[in-house]
Amino acid sequence: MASFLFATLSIICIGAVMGMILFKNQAYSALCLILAFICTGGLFGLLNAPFIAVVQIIIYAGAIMVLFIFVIMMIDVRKGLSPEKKRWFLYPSIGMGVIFIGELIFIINRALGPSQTLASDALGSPKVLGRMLFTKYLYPFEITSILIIAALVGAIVLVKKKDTP
Amino acid sequence: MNNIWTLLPIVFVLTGSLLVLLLEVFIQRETKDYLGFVSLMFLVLSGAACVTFWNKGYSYFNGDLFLDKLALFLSLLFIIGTALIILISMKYLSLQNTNYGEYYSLLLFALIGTLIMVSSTDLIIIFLGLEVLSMSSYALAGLKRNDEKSGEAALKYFLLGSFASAFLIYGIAFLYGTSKSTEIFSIIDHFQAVSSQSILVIAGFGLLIIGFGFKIAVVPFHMWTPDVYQGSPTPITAFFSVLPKAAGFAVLLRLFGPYFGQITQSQNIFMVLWFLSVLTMVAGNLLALRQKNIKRLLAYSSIAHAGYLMIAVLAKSHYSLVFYLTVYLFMNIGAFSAVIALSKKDKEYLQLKDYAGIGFRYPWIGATLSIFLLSLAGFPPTGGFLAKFYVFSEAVSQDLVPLVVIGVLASLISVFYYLRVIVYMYMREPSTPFEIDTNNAPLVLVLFICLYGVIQLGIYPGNVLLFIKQAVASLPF
Amino acid sequence: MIPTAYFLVLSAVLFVMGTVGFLVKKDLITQFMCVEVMLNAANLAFIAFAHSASSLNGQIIVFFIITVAAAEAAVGLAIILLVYKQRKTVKSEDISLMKG
Amino acid sequence: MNIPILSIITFLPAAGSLLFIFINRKQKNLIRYTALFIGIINFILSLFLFFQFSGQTGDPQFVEKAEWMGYGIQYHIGIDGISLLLVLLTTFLMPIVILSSWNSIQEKVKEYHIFMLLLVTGILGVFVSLNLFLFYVFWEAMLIPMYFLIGIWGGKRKIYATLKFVIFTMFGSLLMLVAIFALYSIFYKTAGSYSFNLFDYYQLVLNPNIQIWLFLAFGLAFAIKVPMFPFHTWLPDAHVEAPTAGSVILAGVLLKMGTYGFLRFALPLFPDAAKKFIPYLAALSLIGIIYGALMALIQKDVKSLVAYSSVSHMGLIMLAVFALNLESLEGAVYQMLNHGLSTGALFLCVGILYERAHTRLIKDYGGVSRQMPVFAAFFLICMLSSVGLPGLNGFVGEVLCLFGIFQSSKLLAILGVSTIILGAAYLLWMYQRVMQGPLENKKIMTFKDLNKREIGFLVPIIILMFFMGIFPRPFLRKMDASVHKLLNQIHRSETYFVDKETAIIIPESASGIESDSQIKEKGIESENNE
Amino acid sequence: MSDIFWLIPLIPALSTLILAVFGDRLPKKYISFQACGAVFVSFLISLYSFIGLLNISPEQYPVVKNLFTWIHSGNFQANLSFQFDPLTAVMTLVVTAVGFLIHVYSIGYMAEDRSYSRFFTLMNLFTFSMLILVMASNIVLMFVGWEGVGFCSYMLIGFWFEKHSAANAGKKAFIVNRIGDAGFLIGIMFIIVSIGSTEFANINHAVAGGSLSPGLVTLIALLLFVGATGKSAQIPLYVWLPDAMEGPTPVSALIHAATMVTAGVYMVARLNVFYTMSEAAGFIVALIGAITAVYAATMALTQNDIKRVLAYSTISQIGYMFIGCGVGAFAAGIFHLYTHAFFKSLLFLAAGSVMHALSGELDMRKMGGLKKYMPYTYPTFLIGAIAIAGVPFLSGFFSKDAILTAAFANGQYVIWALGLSGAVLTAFYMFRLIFLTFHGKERIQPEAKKHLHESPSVMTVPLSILAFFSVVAGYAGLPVVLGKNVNWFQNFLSPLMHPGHEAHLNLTTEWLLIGVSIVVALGGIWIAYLFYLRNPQIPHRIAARFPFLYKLLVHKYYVDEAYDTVFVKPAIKGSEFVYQKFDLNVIDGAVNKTAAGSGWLGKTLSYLQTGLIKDYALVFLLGTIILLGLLIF
Repeated sequence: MASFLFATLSIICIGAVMGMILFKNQAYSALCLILAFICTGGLFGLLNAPFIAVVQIIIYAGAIMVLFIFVIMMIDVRKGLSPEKKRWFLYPSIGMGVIFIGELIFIINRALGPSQTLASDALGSPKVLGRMLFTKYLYPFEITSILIIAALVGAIVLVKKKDTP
Repeated sequence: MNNIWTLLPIVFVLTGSLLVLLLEVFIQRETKDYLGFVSLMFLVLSGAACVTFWNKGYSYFNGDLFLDKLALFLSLLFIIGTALIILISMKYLSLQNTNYGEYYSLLLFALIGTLIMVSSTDLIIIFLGLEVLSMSSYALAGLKRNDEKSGEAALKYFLLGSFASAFLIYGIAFLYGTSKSTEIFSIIDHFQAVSSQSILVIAGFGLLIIGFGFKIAVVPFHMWTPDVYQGSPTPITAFFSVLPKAAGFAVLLRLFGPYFGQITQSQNIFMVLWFLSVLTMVAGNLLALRQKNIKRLLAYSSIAHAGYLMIAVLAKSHYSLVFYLTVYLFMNIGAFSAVIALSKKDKEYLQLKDYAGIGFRYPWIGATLSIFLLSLAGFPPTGGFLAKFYVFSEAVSQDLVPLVVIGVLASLISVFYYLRVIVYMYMREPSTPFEIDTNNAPLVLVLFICLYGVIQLGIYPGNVLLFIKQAVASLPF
Repeated sequence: MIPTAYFLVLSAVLFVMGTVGFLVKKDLITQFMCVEVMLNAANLAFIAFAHSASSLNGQIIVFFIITVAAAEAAVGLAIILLVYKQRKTVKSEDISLMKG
Repeated sequence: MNIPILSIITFLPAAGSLLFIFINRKQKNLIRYTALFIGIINFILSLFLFFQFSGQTGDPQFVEKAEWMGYGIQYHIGIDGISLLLVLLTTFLMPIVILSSWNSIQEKVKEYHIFMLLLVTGILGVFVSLNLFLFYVFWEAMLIPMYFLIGIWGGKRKIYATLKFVIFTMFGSLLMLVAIFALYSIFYKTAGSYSFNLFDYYQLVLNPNIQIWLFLAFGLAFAIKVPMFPFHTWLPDAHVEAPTAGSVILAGVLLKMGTYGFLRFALPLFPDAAKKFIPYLAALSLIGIIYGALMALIQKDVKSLVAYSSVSHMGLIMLAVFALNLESLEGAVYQMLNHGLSTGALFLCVGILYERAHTRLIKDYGGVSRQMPVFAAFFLICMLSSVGLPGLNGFVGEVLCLFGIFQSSKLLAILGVSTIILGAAYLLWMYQRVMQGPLENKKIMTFKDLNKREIGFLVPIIILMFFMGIFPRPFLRKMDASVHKLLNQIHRSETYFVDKETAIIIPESASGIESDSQIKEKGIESENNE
Repeated sequence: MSDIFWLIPLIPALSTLILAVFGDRLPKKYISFQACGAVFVSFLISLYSFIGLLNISPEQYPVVKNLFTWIHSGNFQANLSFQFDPLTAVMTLVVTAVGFLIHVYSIGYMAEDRSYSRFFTLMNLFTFSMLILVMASNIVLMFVGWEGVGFCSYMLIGFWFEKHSAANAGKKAFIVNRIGDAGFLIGIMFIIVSIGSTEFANINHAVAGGSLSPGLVTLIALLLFVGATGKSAQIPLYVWLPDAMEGPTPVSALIHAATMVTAGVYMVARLNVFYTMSEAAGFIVALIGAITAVYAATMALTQNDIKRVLAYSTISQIGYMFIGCGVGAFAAGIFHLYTHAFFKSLLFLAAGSVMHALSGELDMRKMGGLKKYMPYTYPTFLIGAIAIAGVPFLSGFFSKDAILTAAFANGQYVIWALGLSGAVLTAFYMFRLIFLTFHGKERIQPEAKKHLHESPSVMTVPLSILAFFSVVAGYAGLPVVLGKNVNWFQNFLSPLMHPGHEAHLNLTTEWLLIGVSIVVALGGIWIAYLFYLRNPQIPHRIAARFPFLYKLLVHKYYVDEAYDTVFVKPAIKGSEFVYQKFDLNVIDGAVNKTAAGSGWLGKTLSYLQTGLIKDYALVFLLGTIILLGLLIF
């Protein structure tokens, strides 16, 4: 069952990312990305991380991607896209991607090997995670608040209407 | 010692930052200088906190936030640097139409990011600190909203920066994968215990190098640097050229200090860093040779300096690294201040040919800029010389002679372009004379502080060096 | 059970696809999306490692990463909008005022 | 000695240059007089040095030592007989160059004198430093004012020339810096303590293989400065483009820093490597002698002619240095002074002409003697001093150099003697084309003979030329003990070898060399003294 | 004897200093008075010292006065010290006496020159240098004088420097001299290294004691002789002397006839021990001298410039002196030097008087028949010519004969024969000169004729005095055939001469040789008479008959041209070539190319900085791949 789910979700995920890359229309790409995020969320679920899976879907697929789509809507897509140049660029990029993935797989293979299996029973329940968040990970958590304020201030100052101070 | 006061330096800055935001909303004034002074006030408080914590060894959050001497020294350095940046920004903002109150706030957020980075040994905290720094930086880069170049700079910085962050976090994932922890020391300890997964650690470290290499602008991860430096508001460029770089090196110091100190199989990493250092020095200097824009030139020069700093990392010489960073802060901010001084309403003079003859038109600006450039080039008796001197000398004592030879030859190349600026300032006839606004007291103050710093550190670093040695001695290796 | 390595390989594939996508896509927004994919791949790796080690730290980290991604999205999209306002384009090839 | 006289002499010019901050740039003459005053005071102080200096010992005198930055970086200065004379030469030339630029520098007078004074401090610092760190600081720092002097007040291609000068020089000195680090590190590893002290390094017995690299690094820096044969190309450019005073200082003192470096550092620190390389270096020096002379022969530009003549003359000095015996080294040091005077004076003379005609091309002159008889006489004497006419200073140095070389290698000396023929050839030919012949150029007819100021700065040089030609003893006596000591240091390792092919023979026991035990005693004494 | 002789050179030095500093500000009268006076005082002191010398025994020679240590470094020590011995005495007397007369003569000759004070400054300086040369007690100080006279010669030849030819001639003289000096200097170094002392006394003692290997002695002797050939204008370095005639005539008389050019002979005599110890060296000296004597005489045959004829004659006569030195008859060589000083300076001064009369005309073809215009000059000139031609009872006869006899006595028949043939030529060209100048048709340019006049008495009186000495000077050294001790000159000098292989001829042979000499001298005169007075067509016919030979002689064997082609031009052309191709292209080029190369690299690298995000990311990724690859493999 797990294997089947893993296979399905990963194939959809890869396919969705592929779709995101291949679609010319940004809106379609965004939709594909949402799909991919949902699939990853599913995979998180497989890995005993239900809370994170939910967070993933809500924040990523729900919030962040909505932001994307808003922006896409604000931008005149046809105007924003001009005819393709530099097609040759594709091949070295893909070539390098292949090498890169080869390297990564080599590393993973050397380090873990296929035999090592999942043997965990630690379940990432909201309660446990919440406790950790406010004890062991309090400091990073506080930092994220600063991070968000900074990001907000930054985002607002960049796009706010008042052009001249 | 677990102590809530540990938070003080960061909290002061944070308070300042938030207060600035509030004041900006509630007090509407033509100039926002008062916000700068408020920020400065909080910086002073924060700095004072750092000073008083010296020798105390405070920590908080179960040691996640740990103000050892190195952290305190670097924090103080960053606070001074930010204060200097604020001083040079005041006039600039109103002249260049960038007068947003959020500017100071974002600057302080960025400072907080660096403070977080240097006062922790947990990779995830460092990462979060880096992101705080980055978020603020992205926004700061684009803050000249009516300048297309500024927007482009922000875009490039942001896209490539988040691209690099992904590599960084992926690297952290690898490290976490081996040791189940993101704490540097446990990663190292674990690495020694379980050698079967060492490849994962090495790859993780590799990705970390890439991630931080981006921040500190190491070739070939430097490509954003010139564009971002050129497009950003000049005080922000000064900020970029110093603080993120210094913070990045501080992390590398904490990361590779124990790594090089304890593990013998680090040959590959060592070799990679060696090549990166060489590439950075050589390419950075070569690229700077033909630059016509002073900010671009200084951008490439800062890349080259990253190369020299890498030598210090390779030589495991922490005090020389920190000393170099200290000197570098003063000379680079000084140089940018002089660049900023050459501006008037809505106009900056950034092309080299604009500099023709200003050495005699504005003798003080010319003289100070020359001294900063000479210091960057490493001429005695400036701090730049002493900084290079310590780095190279330590490297030679670690038998890194070929690296040092390449380093000195690269710095020879750098002499050419630094001197070329001076050539323009003193040896060319001015083509189109221009007037600049010289009534800029904070900037003059910064020029003199930096001048003093560069000369003092060059002739008698005495206590500063002493503090630095104490600071690095607090490292547990 | 599914070996950890599988998840890791999947995460690597996603990561590299994000990277390649970043390289080959022409518009800024999709490029940014690719970065999100890369972060997501990292998340997957964290969760997988956390699972294999029976540790929850990885999950917390992922939580932070998602926050970072959100923050990035805010700033990033603001910047993209800013550029679009200035230049009326989101095509990354058009954005090279500064070079050399 | 409670008064740190050596520090005062070294830093007085730099301190004086700070005075200029308070002087309005419009008051050009006040600036000039101030600079001149500082120069003269400094010269008088260094005369005091000269008379107080005891020629009995080769140890450094007027030593000042203070901790500076720790880790072996000390403020440690002192002079022995060799540096004494070079210090004296520098301070002697300083008022002269300031006088010489009285009229020719009309723009940016303030900056000019600031750089000039800083330059002098840099040069003096090089000669008095006994700590390698300090030495290097001065060695590099001195480049900056020179860079500005050439770059701001230079000729048409000044920027090219000044950048070439700085970068070429730095190329060598940076490699030397690496070698200094290596010495530092080796010292630490052997002695267990940090030191940049020259005398500590003298005690090191280095592995010959390491010596080779270190010697090459040091040697390259100094060879560029001298400049020896294949590294000379910066010199003509720098000389030609520099303002008169710059050329004078450049030829008069700066080049000596190279030879001084060989004497003080490269040879005594790495005797074994030095001996291995001496045949090649001697060959290069010899090539330099002949090559420089031949190039000088056909130069169309007066300054570049004198510049190439410097190459030739410095070649002779280097050859003498590499002969490594008492006579040759004393001759070399003496010839360094002579070259400083005579070439400096030649540049002054060319400068005087240039002030009047604003051309440096030989063909634009001719028959100047008729118009300027007094100048002709001065020019002639300077030229003859350079040619090495007996009775003038050049002869004493030249004959000692040649004799010293002769003692080491007859072949080299015989080839080296060609310098006296070629030297006469190019200089006389130049003199003929510039000063003699019919007066064809209308412009020259308007030339005025020397004014009081010009006579004022040439006469001291001329008098010194005669004095040094007729009474060289006081100078030779001052350096005698120091040269002895130096030779002992160089020959300490007792590994002499004979290279038959190149005919360089290192004497088994050069005369007057003390035995090893004596050196040790002296070394201990000097330790105790400090 | 008192040692005030050290003042001899210093008085002219002092005078030089005063004249040099004050120069033209002094009145002309005072200048002349001081300049001549200084030399005269020197002459008086020389005379006094000479008399003092006669009163002490030869064992006390030389009297040395050490002033101070000049250069001292290790093995190299040279003092400023003077010595006085017979050889010095002869030389100082000649220098000061002839010098004084020429100074006086110059008062008249240079009266109109605008650089009057410069002239006398240099003349005094020359006297000083020459006195240093002859009085130095060590070889280094001698070298000082040696170079000093060379310098004065340079300055005085180029005295009228506005003329290219004069400036050129001066330069040529100095450089050619320097070539010789280089050899001399090497010789000096060999001496110091092998003997360890620079003092003549020590050198002579050491060499005579046989402490040097014979090969080394020969080498040193030849090196020193190289210097002598330069200074004394012998083959192959004689080329500067004819050109030196560009200088004012008193200069030619003093420097290029009487004193400086004989310095080489003096030096060889001073260091005679080398040339007696090494037969080979002696032979080479004699051979060079003999060849030069003949060679220079042949060139004198066809010259039309009056001073050039005299110049070649000087070269030739110095050749005789070297024959004397080479065959071991140093006294004879010096004797000839001494007589030659009088008659050759007489000839020059008389020639100068002729020039003076003809407004500077030098070409004999534009003279002729001057006898009647110049009642004082003609007879003195004639006396000089007779003396040099070797006609009996005048000084030249005795000295030349002594040399030839010595050569014959030493068995050097070839050299003797060469000397003899030189003598014929000497007599011939001297009388050719006399006949063309003073006799025959007047060929004077009308312009010059207007100003034709006899010279003032300030010029003619020195002429007369010199003429007197030209007649009587020879009686100081009569040939041995007239009695054992009549050769006072030789006896006076003999304590200084290293006893070489004494050769004696019987009386008959000596008489025979004298007879041959007389015949030869008269024969030469007779041929000249035949050619230039009786039948002026003969020279033209001969020239037409042997055009090649004639051209060769007129062009002075093309030696100047050859030197120019072989040494000067290649040096300049080669240097030019090396400068353009090597110095600028290779050495400087390497430097500039390195710089340009770096710039090019920078430029090329900067093409990577396209400004495009994706390119940046591509490089980033490439870096990542390589980095990871390096790490994991």
